[in-house]
Amino acid sequence: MNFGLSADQELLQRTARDFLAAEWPPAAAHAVFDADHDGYPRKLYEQMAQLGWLGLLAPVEFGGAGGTCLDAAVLAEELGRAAVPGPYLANTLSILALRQIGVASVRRQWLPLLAKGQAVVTLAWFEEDTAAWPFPLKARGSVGRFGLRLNGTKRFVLDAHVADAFLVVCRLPAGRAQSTAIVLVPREQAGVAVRPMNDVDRTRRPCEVVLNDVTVPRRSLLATGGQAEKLLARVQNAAAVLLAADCLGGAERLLEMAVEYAKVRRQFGRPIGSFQAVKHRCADMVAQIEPARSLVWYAAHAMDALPRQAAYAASLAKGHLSEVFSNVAENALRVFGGIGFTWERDLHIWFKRAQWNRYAFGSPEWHRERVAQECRW
Amino acid sequence: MNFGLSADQELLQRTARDFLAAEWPPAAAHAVFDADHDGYPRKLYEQMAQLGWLGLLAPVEFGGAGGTCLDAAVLAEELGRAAVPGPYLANTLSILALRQIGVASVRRQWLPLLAKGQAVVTLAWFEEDTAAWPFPLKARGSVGRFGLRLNGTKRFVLDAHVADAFLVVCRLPAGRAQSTAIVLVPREQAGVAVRPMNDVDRTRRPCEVVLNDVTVPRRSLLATGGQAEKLLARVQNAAAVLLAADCLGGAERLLEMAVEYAKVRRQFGRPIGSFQAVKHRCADMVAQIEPARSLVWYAAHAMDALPRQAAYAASLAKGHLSEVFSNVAENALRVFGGIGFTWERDLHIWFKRAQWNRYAFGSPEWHRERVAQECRW
Amino acid sequence: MDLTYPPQYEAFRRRVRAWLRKNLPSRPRGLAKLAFDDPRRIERAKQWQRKLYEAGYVAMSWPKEYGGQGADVLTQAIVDEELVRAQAPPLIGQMGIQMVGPTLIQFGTEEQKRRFLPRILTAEEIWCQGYSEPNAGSDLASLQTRAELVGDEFIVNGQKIWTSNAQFADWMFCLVRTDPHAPKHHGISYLLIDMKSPGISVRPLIQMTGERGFNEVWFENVRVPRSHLVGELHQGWQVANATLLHERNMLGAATTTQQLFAALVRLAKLCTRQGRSAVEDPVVRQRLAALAMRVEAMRYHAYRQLTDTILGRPRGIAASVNKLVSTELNHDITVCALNLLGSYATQTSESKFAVDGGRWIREFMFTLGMIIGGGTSEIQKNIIGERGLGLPREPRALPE
Amino acid sequence: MDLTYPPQYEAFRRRVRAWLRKNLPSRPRGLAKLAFDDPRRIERAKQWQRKLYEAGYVAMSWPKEYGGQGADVLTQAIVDEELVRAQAPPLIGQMGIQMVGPTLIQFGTEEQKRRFLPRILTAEEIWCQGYSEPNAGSDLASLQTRAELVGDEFIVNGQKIWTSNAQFADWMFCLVRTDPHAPKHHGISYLLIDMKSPGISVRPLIQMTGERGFNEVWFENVRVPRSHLVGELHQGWQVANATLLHERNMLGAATTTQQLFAALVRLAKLCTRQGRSAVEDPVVRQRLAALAMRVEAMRYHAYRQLTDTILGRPRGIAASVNKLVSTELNHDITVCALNLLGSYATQTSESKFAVDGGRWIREFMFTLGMIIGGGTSEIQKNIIGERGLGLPREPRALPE
Repeated sequence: MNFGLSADQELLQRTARDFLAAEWPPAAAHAVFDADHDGYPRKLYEQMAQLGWLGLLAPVEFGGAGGTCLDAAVLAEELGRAAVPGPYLANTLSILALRQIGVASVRRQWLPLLAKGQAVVTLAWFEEDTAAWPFPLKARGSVGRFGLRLNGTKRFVLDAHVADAFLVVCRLPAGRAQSTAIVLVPREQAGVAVRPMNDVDRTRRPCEVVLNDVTVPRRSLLATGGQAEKLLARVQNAAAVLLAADCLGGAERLLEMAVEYAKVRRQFGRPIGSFQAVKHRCADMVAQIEPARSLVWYAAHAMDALPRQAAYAASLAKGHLSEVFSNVAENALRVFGGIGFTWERDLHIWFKRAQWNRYAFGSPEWHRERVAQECRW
Repeated sequence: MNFGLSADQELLQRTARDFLAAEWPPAAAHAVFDADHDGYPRKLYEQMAQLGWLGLLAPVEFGGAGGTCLDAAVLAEELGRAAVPGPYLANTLSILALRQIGVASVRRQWLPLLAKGQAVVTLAWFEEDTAAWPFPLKARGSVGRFGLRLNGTKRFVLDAHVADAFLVVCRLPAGRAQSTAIVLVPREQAGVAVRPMNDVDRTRRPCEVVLNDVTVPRRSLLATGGQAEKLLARVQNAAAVLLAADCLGGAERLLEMAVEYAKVRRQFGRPIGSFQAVKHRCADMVAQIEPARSLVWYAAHAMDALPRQAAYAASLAKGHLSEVFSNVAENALRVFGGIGFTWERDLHIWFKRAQWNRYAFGSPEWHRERVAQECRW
Repeated sequence: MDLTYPPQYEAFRRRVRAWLRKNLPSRPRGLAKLAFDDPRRIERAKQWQRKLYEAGYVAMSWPKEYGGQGADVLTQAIVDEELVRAQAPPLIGQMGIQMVGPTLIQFGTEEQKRRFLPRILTAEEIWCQGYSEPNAGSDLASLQTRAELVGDEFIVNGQKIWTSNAQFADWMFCLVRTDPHAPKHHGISYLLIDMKSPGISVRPLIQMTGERGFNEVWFENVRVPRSHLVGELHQGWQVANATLLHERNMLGAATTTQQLFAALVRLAKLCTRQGRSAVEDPVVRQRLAALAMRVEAMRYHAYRQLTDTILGRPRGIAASVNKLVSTELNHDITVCALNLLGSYATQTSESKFAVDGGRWIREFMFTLGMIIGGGTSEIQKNIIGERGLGLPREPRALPE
Repeated sequence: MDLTYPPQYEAFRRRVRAWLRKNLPSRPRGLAKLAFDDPRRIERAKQWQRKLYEAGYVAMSWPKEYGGQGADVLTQAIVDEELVRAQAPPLIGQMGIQMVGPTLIQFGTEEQKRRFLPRILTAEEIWCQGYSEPNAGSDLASLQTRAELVGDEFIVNGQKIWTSNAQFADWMFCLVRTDPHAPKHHGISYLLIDMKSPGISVRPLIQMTGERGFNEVWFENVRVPRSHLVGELHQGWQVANATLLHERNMLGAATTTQQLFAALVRLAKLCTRQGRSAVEDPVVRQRLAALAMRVEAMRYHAYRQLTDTILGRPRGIAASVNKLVSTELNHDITVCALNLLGSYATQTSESKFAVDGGRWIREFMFTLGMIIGGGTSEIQKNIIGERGLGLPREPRALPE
């Protein structure tokens, strides 16, 4: 019985917190909001790669750390706390996918690059109607003389504008039936068009990816059928857990900001934090965040060690934490009042991240229904 | 444009408030909770009859006041404010039903008695599965040589234990089909059995009424088919409006109690009402009650003058006000703290009335779905 | 109880509606892309107000001698309601019409009234409000902007914040401290300041929505003639408060909420869940109906208040209840919309994937701003608790 | 991260579970109808605690010399969890085991420990808590029950309220004011009072649920030997607080919530809506799942706290967060149940139409009582805000 982080995980947590406090201060996040660049801080990612964080989930043989999902969640919490933009989530999910599928040559090619932060690979997965798996795929491939030909429109593709390759999820004919397939498509392939989907949270860069008669060689087919579906389910769960951790980190940061402000801001001759209206609001945030943290740890641990509980726990965590983050964001704004409503203060960065986190990879409502299904209600 | 009470209605409101403050103080309501009697304060009802309140909705020719639904709502608010028990609601709904249906002799027999408070007539309407109309009736009648024969089990029959007659809602064969019917059944008829359904709100006395081969003459059939269904819809709406008004009165009373206590109760050297935790709670109650009052008036007015909006408005009012009353009850209890949790203080009387009001004649959820249907969503 | 209008008012309403149908400015695409404070937009907005004024629909209740018509409450309410219903652009001179105008009518000198009131109506002069300061937000009365009376002039020094429209306003009505030694509510005066005076500088603040609107305003030895004092010296707090309670647009606010809710219902019909319209989803229906109850309550609550105003009844804390309830309700409506939109909820107006032009995420943030601005929900609850219910104030903080 | 137990603990858990299966008292129908404080029920409850103690499952972490076993945190946690899981009756001597026992172990004299501790374990002596007073609820430190030291005795006068079990308790641990002139937290002492002392009178209070439980207790010149003072004179506040933070039953509270939630899910499967099980209704599923998230969070939160305790980490304000979150969550579970029951929600336990024996409306009220008792949610939020987050206290009220 030891429900908590290991010494290594606590070290990772401290290291990441200190590193990001120094290397990714709010001013850096502001720059991502203020200027029209691609939202991918390459220098920061180089450093993160050197620290071994980008390959946390990659196997050791490919230059990764062979870490656990809980390790990744610990890091994701810190990235959320610092509102780090860029393709961390996209790449981590691609690592999770690639390490289990495809031919060895694909793994050898891409996993080391991902672990070193030298490539961006992202899942071209969701479509017009949804950003959560499973759903009936419309994008389709066909097997022809020169390989696979892909057609379809993918939405909510993370960081596609800076991606080197996509893991395209589509359906393929399998005899008379249709099979789910995952296909590797390099960015520069003819017929691939990427358009940004501008989001209020500029630390996230979803895109639309249109595939118009894109042709790739047969070896690009990484997985099909049951294997592909099982893998995608696992990736969906991992995304839910990592986002839940991101929410936790963001909520903590907002609470700290609100408490700090409530101590120094004075009205009516007293710090506003001495008023119960403000004090109890802050206490409510604590009461929401503290138990929720354990849910994140549990969900990450379930991914690592309790496979039959993984989907249930991931939905509990994502469904709950994204609500907690939104609530905390709104409460923090109410503590700050007008000054929190400005572009130049830090708060709006996390406020908007909370909104994106809320709906990405399944809304709270979607995860609640999934919990009901997992419970066989 | 005059959205408010008439001078007469304001007089009725003041008169009722003063009268009930004198004649039905909390001690009287406590007595209903403490002792095992029938919850029908006959002396109070005699006085109310003399004041013309029991026949408010009865036609003038039968000794009533020929009043409007808004008049009745104004009175219902005061009865709620004073937590008056007994068959006011049951009788008023029966008056509404009787004044439109049946043979003249039945009206002549019962309406004057009801207006004078000399009889209790109650609708034996709902069954095991529901306490809101419409629903598929199980109780059934058949037409035989000696009249009508009725069988079935009715639940949530208000004040059946002191009723002189029931308006039984059942289905009757009509050719090959079935028709909804309303049948008058005297209490003493053979085959009628009444059992109390003990409720935490002892100001309300729902009962189960079992009809076992009960036979009544044909003239007891008061309405069938479309006429019966339309009437029941109207009675359901009236019940919703009267209960919404009752909720309004109860919520106001609880707010007053909480505010009064918050002014005199001292902790930490100050009246607790000076703490924002308590002050804002009280302000929240005001913010809930004030707009809600207008919804009650609107719903009553719709019953009187806007027939196409009546169902919509009744559901808005009952659905919303019953939530407001429950919320206010819980908030008032939190203002009082431990002392509000005792049997000997007044608060629990209204607290429990709020719970009963919440579910009677359609839960908030039921009314919300009905609003959706009325809006053709 | 009578929810109908007398025939002459119904006829008036029809006239207003017909006029609006004919005269409502179209929204040229080019203009929409201009910044909110671009001179071309300002000019057009002034034209619109002038046109509306010339048609007789601005501040009709003001006295005739200052450009009004001395119209009754109901007439004004009908105009307000129709303007919202037609989705007419908000009046650029609103601060003048709703705030400083009524104050001048009540407290101004004859000269002030003649000088300022007509130009407020025609939008010839635009006003902004100088109340809040960096250290005087919820605790407005602790404001520190100083005005020293030297001869026949006030010398003003200090800073205001959250000043809407300051970047193009011609005048500011402003609360300043004229007696720093008096108790804080008793040393404040109400001044009219020409925004072109030397020593004024304005810096726009960007809101979290990315839009401009608020400003910071600095005063450095700004000279204001004594004749621009409104009411008595040191009595500015009382002057400002007397008109804060005049909430004119009773039906307007409720109608705005109804329109927002109607847009939500349209959205629910448009969005799909599992191949069916979201409005058929029981979960969505429950949420919509729960909101409908609150929206309709505010609609009839507005009629009730209109009736009270017509009958000359005191309005008490009604303005605080309205502000608290309406802003929270409007925000809850936007939350429901975001949940309908799911992953599309956060797409901005620049995104071609945005639904309703990115309206809902913007309104979601904007409505939070409305909860905070003009007295936060907490301040309104203090007012309701203390002035409405007579609950005791908090103990004063001891000076440290 | 490891959610399994070492083999010896798993074996121990199996032993506890087996023992409970065999020894759990059956609930004879006749007894259930007796009042909660009927001597026959009390006697049975004492027998149960004694039996449990003899099996070695009561207060196992206490030192051996006073009847405990010096067991570790995990062992005690396992027993607590199994007792809740088996729905074992609560221990009648709980106040002694959880409150006064640990206090005596930390602050008591050797004589006090030997005299009192063993009899707490065996239920030979039942304890009640004399903290709250009519004018000292949330503001407990303002208590006024006076104890004057005269020679070797305290003379106690005053009144306590909300005293559970006072009608049959043998002893009371009691906070009394021994120095009325000291600042309020510094003039309080912690006394052990024999409930059979002359001058004590007890009046039961009926709760809104109709049940008895709390009492008022009056002291009129009650004599208490000085040897029954715990800790230093005037240091009673510190003595009481030191053990308030020992929250022993970490897994127990979470397990109770899980059981309540499991009962709710059973109810949802039982109830029907439009002819189908309510658990299939999307609205109900959303509500249940939202609760499940909070219930599971508390379950793993308890494991985390257990781990922290095993590792000897400071618990900070965890007890306040637990109290706040658990009681509000338990109440929300009952609200969900009432909504499932609809018109049957308010049927009492006496009604033959009640579902689950009228459990839910009773729990609905009872859980509200739990929110209020033992420090209201507001008091917990003050503690979290001030001690946890370091937010400043409210200014002191000036004496009037």
